[in-house]
Amino acid sequence: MRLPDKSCKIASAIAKIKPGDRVMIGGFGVPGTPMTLIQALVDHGADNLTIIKNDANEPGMGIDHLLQSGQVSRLITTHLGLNTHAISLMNTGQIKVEFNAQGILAERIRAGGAGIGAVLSDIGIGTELAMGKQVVELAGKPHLVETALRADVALIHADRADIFGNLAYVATAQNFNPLMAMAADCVIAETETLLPLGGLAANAIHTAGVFVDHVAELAELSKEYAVVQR
Amino acid sequence: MRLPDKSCKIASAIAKIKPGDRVMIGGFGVPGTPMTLIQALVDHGADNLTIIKNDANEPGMGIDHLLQSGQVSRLITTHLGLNTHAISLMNTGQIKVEFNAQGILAERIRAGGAGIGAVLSDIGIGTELAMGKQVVELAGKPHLVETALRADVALIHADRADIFGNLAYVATAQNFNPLMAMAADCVIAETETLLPLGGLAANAIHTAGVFVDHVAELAELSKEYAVVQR
Amino acid sequence: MSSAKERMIARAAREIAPGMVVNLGIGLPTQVVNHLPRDFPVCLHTENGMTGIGPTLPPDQADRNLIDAGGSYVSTVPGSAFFDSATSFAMVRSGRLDLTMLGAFEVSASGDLANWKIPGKFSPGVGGGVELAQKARRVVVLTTHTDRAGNPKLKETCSLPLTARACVARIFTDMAVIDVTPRGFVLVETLGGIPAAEVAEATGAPLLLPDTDLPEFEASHGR
Amino acid sequence: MSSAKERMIARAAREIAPGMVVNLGIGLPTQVVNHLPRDFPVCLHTENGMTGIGPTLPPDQADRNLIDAGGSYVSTVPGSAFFDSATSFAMVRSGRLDLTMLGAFEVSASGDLANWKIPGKFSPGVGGGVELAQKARRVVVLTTHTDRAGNPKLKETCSLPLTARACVARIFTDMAVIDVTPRGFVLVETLGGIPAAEVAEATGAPLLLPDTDLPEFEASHGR
Repeated sequence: MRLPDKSCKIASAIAKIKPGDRVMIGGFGVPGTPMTLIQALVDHGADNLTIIKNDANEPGMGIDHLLQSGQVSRLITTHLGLNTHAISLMNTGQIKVEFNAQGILAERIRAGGAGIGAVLSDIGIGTELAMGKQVVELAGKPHLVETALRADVALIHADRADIFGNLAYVATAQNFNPLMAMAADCVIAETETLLPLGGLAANAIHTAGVFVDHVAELAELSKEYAVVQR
Repeated sequence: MRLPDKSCKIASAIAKIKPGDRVMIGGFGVPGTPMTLIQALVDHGADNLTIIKNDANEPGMGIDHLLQSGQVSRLITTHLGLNTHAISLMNTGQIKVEFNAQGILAERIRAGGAGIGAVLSDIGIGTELAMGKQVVELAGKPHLVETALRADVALIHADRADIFGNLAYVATAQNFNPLMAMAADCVIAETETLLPLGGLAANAIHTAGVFVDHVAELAELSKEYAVVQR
Repeated sequence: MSSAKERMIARAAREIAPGMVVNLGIGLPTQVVNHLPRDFPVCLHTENGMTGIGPTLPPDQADRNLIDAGGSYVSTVPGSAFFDSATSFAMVRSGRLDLTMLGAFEVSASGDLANWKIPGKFSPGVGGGVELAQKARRVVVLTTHTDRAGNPKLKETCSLPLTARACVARIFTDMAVIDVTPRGFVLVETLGGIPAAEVAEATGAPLLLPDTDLPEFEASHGR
Repeated sequence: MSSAKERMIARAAREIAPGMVVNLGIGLPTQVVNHLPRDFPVCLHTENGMTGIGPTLPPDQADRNLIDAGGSYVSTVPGSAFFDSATSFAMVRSGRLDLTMLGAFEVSASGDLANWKIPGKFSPGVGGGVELAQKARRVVVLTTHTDRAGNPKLKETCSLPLTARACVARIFTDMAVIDVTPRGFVLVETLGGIPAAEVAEATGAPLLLPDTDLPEFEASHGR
């Protein structure tokens, strides 16, 4: 037995994204944001997208390119604080924004990846985050039904990968990537280094290749990956 | 800032277990079963315990010692197939056994560790596993409420650890250990090697030390850890 | 092992297509791996937390920390990955298993599977079987056609507690290959010259015949 | 920064006991770390996936992949660990955070916290604040006593959308340390000679005085 080769060209993987798709994108700030896959999605042009991402990066960076190009109709996120442009699009009604508590967004995505229908949580009870959500009593206490989130496509940034799609992340570039890499019908990973089978130690893999459909090595790291000068 | 030292003696950590406690014990078969902590719990003698463990090991090994000593009144598990002694105790009513689907047991423990009240799942719908469980409709489909499991104490086996309690596992000795290490009020880990702070690479830690209360290095590996001769 | 069982296992191996992620249940299914070509592109999953299972090893070569869900000592292949039990079943429930091969006590004509409990006789617990049966994209069963007393294991309805409902797509036995269809059991192939009528006789529910001639098993991996 | 704010931050640092796991919210709370002794035994958590935060670094020494939840470039200490966002909030919700220090727009006399939204003006999203406020074992707030217009931020009830109900245990301001108790706000300490009456005047709800003499802030970490 040998494991299949899932290495690919970025453009051909991104070409699978259709208008109206739900697209999960990893990253928390710059670390872990797949800048190159995002640029390829801008080039591809599919629009009316629902983007699921922790934050909206900063103006002129990361998913702000998709907001600038008008490809996004809906954003499921936790915080837009560093992107005034995204806040402006939200306030003028040009995109719909759904805010989630950060850990609940993580759990909803993980539930999608784990084939679980929903999680029951008391987070946000008594605040406007609870509005419109189904409530279930558990041991006499109200819990919110936080439904699983899945996507058509997930865009992932890894530090190292092998050609089967086993992935490893570094430092705080991990964040939402391992969760989203479980939760989409088509998972596309960019990696700073692509290794042959056996190049990653079996005990130090963060995302098992079984979850990953396509993996592409980055030819270079654009300046968007660099330390942000403020 | 420096991280606190949680290294301890096994007997003093195990002494915190009280009669009637719920105790999670890692392991799937031999790999990952904390044989030495189990022996210390036999020596300690606390009884009327509820044990939460994937399986009951084999006669004369692992948690079978706790069954032999009469310290267990209830077992929450997935499969007893290799332990005829455990099956006999169940059939004669000397212990109560609650069977869970294996992945649902994993999710219930993870939910306990994640501070989630329950997960909604369709696993077991239409079978006797669904009997007695609360049902919630989700998008028109029935789901079972699988409530979170937590324990008073979790007994964990790691391959390597540092003195803050960061843990790393090897091979299939991982199994339920990382989940249980999140889901108890007091988490006690035995480790084959105990390292100083910085001895584990920050990117290759399976269980963050924040979840772990006590960590003890094994002086030796008893024969129960060895390859089983069948 | 009888040669009929060996041929059944060899035939089942042909169910595995290149590139699949496959879980082989405890017992007969585990042996399917011995019939795959050495360089065949496939990823084997075991529910205790591993993808990329390599060949089983004798005790003197075994790693004490490396077993499959049945307790056999196994090995790695280049690209193997280890993970916890929650992640392992996340793969199963979220549809990342293309195929699972399971054993059976009974299979019904509507694809219900009973393979974990015989009340009063055998009740070791359900393990990972429910999730494999309910969530793998394709579920096939390997079983003797009848039990030791000669009673059919393929039945109109199951009498034993179910593992999962309407999950089985195909059954490999020591007599035949049988599909579960909306019309019930359909005979696909017979084993080494056994007449279709004899297979039907050993089956506890109506067995439909296909419109075309019945092929016989091929024992070799035909690729 | 005003010396009153510096003293508030230094005083808040004394809230951290040896061995604690602590999350310091964005803004003023982050600066508390500068007032801890170099060898102090504490584990700092950041919700984007790290325990064991070390000192912040200037851009020329920064690792592009290593930030805290506020976007500052930070460093590791021996024993740091990285993990995903689900694990990070598992720590928070399951009670492994001994203490969190948060900023505030408003705190009510029953401990309600509003710190994420000013309708029509400021609505960047709630981030990780809800879970920190609701689930850390102890929640303390660092805030100026009044807003820029001089209006009290400590009020009978909050008028802004809540982050979490009945969560705040103690408030550090540039005027005083105030506890939230079943009887409402209780003055614990005042800052550098400010009379209790002046603190009460700047507070939008009744401020109870303790039975004992009021101590003043000590700015140094008194251990």
